[in-house]
Amino acid sequence: MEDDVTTAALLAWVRRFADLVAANRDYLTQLDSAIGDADHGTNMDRGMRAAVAAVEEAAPATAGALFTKVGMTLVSTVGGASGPLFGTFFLRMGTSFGGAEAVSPKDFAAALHAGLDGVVQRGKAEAGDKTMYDALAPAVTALEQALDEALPLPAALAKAHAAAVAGRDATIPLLARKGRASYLGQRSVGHQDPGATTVALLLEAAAGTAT
Amino acid sequence: MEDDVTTAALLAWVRRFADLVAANRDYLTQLDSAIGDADHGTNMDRGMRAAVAAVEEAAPATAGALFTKVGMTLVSTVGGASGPLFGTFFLRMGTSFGGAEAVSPKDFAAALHAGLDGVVQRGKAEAGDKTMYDALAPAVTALEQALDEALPLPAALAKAHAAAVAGRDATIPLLARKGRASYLGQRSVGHQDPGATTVALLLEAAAGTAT
Amino acid sequence: MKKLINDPADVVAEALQGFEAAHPDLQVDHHNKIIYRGDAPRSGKVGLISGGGSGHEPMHGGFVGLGMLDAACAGEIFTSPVPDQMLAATKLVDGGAGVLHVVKNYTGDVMNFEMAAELAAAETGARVVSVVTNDDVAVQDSTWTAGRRGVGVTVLLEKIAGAAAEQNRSLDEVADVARTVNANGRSMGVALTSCTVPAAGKPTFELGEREMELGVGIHGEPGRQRLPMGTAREIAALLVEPILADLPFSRGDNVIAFVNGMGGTPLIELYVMYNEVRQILNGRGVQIARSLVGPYMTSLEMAGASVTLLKVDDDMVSLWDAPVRTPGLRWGI
Amino acid sequence: MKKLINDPADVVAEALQGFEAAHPDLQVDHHNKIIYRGDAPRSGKVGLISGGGSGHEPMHGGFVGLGMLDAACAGEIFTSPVPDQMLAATKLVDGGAGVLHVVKNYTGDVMNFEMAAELAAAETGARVVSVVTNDDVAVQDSTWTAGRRGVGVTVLLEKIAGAAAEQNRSLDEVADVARTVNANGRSMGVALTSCTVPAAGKPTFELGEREMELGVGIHGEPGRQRLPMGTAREIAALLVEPILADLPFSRGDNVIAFVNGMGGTPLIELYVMYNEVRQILNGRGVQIARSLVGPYMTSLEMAGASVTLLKVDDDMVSLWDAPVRTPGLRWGI
Ligand SMILES: Nc1ncnc2c1ncn2[C@@H]1O[C@H](COP(=O)(O)OP(=O)(O)O)[C@@H](O)[C@H]1O
Ligand SMILES: Nc1ncnc2c1ncn2[C@@H]1O[C@H](COP(=O)(O)OP(=O)(O)O)[C@@H](O)[C@H]1O
Ligand SMILES: [Mg+2]
Ligand SMILES: [Mg+2]
Ligand SMILES: [Mg+2]
Ligand SMILES: [Mg+2]
Repeated sequence: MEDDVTTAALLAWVRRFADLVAANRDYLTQLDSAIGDADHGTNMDRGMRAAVAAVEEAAPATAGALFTKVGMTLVSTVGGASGPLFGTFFLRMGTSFGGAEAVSPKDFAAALHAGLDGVVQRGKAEAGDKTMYDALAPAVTALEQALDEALPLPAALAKAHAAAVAGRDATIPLLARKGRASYLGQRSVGHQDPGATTVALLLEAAAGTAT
Repeated sequence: MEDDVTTAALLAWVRRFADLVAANRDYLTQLDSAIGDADHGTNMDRGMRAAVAAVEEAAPATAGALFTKVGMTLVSTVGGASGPLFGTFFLRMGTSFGGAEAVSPKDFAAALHAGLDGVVQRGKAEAGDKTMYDALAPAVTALEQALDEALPLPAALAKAHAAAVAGRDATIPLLARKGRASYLGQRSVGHQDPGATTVALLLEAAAGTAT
Repeated sequence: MKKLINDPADVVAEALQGFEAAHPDLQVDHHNKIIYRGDAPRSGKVGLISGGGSGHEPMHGGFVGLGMLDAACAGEIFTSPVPDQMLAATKLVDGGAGVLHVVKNYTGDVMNFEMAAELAAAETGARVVSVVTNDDVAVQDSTWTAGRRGVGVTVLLEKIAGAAAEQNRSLDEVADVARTVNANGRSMGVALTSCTVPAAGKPTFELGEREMELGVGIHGEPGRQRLPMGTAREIAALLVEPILADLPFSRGDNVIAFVNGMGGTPLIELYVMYNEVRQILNGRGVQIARSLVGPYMTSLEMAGASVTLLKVDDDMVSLWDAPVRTPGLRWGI
Repeated sequence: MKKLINDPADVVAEALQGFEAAHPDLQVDHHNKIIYRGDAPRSGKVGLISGGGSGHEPMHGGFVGLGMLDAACAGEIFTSPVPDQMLAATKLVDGGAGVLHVVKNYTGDVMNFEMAAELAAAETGARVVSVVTNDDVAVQDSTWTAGRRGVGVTVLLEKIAGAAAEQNRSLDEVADVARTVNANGRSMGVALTSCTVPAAGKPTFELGEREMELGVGIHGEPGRQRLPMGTAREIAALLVEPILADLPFSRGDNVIAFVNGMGGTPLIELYVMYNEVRQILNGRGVQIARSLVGPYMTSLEMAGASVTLLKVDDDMVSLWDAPVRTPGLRWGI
């Protein structure tokens, strides 16, 4: 079907995400200095560079193989909290795609949702805990709604990106209840969550790719 | 004889020296930071406080006993280079006075000279090495000359003080060849020697007392 | 940032090379960034592994050796190692009696060790038990936080559980000792300066010339509150009182008192701090059975110190006294 | 200035109280500020004493114990102790076989130990021999200076001569070993930051954000030259090359390689430095027989490191390997 998402497009998304992480590396680490331990940008950049190298070498034919490779590489190279979390996210996307040759927009949204579920299982985060969840969950919901409203994927991803950005910004006033930032209690209020910021970059990459 | 130096006057000199050291403590340490290890003021202040306390307790009757006590106390409380050096200086003055009841200006000059000799024996410094010697030696010479010219002690001590100040200032352009400052080689040039500065205070106290 | 390093990205790998050369009796797996005992695995002996972000040296790699850890996984600076490393370490030290994972309670460490345990269960027959340390009283333990951080008690636990394993106690027994140590230990720290993560290039936080960060984390996470700088006496009270109140420790208790340096604070100051801590404990009738003073769990060049008190019984004291031969702690052999 | 202290004037006295409480097997004479072995004097054994300004911990007090020093005199921070202390220490450790004074070559230390030896000769029958260490190649040894400073070699000498004394070698033999160690050892250090003497309250010197002080002294004395900050690789070469050229060390020589931390530099960086030092030595065919990496001779919170190379023969290596039981160095017991 013509509006199927090609593996090439998905690979382009992963590449674009890696580029955005690299470009925002110091910014992400800066955010993590305020309420964490000053390594989030370094961690994600190290991991996404390795992921891109790995998929370029393996040249996976299917979406399933692609995201499984990305997820495994993140788990094996990132460490910290974001390694298992972003790693699990991509691994679950891979499982969701399975061996399928073709990926429809709905398949893509379903995979994203499966990734979100993986993050929740791993990290037990709930809405408002001031984590990556607070950017990812609204993005998934927005994507699903837009597709239900029969919007084309690019428009739907634009809405998902907008939702992730809104969710990211909404973490600023929150009091952290998960992760390192939770040690700060009240002092975590007023700072933007690094992981949520990375999720916004992930959706920015998706919206930017699907055009 | 009426122009004899009383033990009380000598004690007043020691006290005044201690006060000047206390007042210049941080300045002396500052000088030692530049070409040494930032402790000369602290060392001399600790020692002179102890010396004053010791002579107040012992209330020595003779000049000999007074300076022996000051010297012993400095040796036992100062440490570093200045402990043995200033300690020996006062010890030798004490020995020079011996058990004498009366101290004439000439006796005083002779004792000062004996103290200088002690410093040289202990530290092997020569003129121009950029040490306390470079303030002390000219002061002793100036005192002896002034007394030979039959000047009264106060005037003679004023000249000795002037010579010590000149000697102190003359250490600035010198390249250190003794003590910690000698490690600096050329980099010691341009800095005033801490020990020479303390010697100038010693003579300032003498000139200020003998009036 | 001024550090004795080359490329920030190479610090951990190069430090491991230096470590290997300096400690010929230990082995280093450079690919997996694991330091392990030359005689591992020892059949019949429970394997003890730990690991965490680097920058806390000598913890954990400096605690590998007879009577303490069998292997330690080195993560990037302040970043938990990855499951692959813990899995490889588990395989290296499994002598058939099972493997104990000593995990400090940080979201990243817990999740990575969890994944490693899942993988170990799937890939090998090895029985793995994890004990998580969470002794930092600066963090309130509630469902509203990730729970208390694992800090100073981890060092004492690795020594005491390591001695138990060296006696060939069973995995359940060693895990029991480990849990008892964690349950009876409390810690709190203070920072006088920040640390600088090499890859970040600038201090993690800023402190004024007259400020200190009370309850700071070992990764330079901001602490409980920022206070005006105090004397050693005042600071010792700010650290010890919350610890005493928390367990609580009471008159007649025997403790191991541990004054830990954060990295940038000279030893002479740690002895001044220990002198204050000991006087507070004397005043409360808390008996110091053993003590440890020095930089054992550091945060790069951060200036500051932490205090850990561990309530001990005779078994724990004799395990503490048992011979240990590691680069970081050594006695009796 | 932010330090974990109370009154700057009390730092040394309070640290000694903390030290005494932390190390029950050692004795402390608080009046004379002496740390000494609980079993001193040992009849028939040469007594080894050293001492110097405080602020270099664990040196010297942390090296008192079986197989190393019998007593150490603690001066004020960066200020040599006074003759009364050394005299008292000499009396404490004299077991009839004589006493060796280990003196670092600084005008103050040398003069105070000299006076102490004079007093000991007058007051007691004790035979005293002094060995002065002067291994710092940063200072040119000439009649134009006070001579080279005693630095890292002092630590190695105290261990090796201490082991010789523990074997009940005679005073002349022990002094001989000590002189041989000093003659075969060379050192050089670098500072990345200054230290702050508590009583002074501000840094002894100022270094720019991109500067380092090459050849710095352990009291924060300015060094040979101020250079732009370099990588660990470049700095290791700047330290090792002058050392190698000076003795000189040559292909096939066996050495003890010692990378010392100045106090404020984290252990992970010292391992990175050691990794560079070892590679330079490998390249020259200089064999590393033994190594020591850590903060053993510090300068308060100064960031930086020093490298010491000691050319050793088999006797020195076996003396190095002999059991030692001190707070700062311990193995074999
Ligand atoms: N339990 C959790 N669930 C979901 N996300 C989490 C959780 N804990 C932490 N995070 C995310 O991880 C981010 C921090 O990642 P990172 O700094 O790389 O790891 P670490 O905190 O171990 O240094 C936080 O900003 C937050 O978004
Ligand atoms: N060999 C010497 N002869 C005479 N005076 C000396 C000698 N060495 C050092 N001094 C004096 O001692 C002063 C330093 O004293 P101080 O700082 O108290 O001792 P230290 O150098 O041990 O820290 C120098 O400024 C110098 O005047
Ligand atoms: Mg982080
Ligand atoms: Mg000085
Ligand atoms: Mg981290
Ligand atoms: Mg001094």
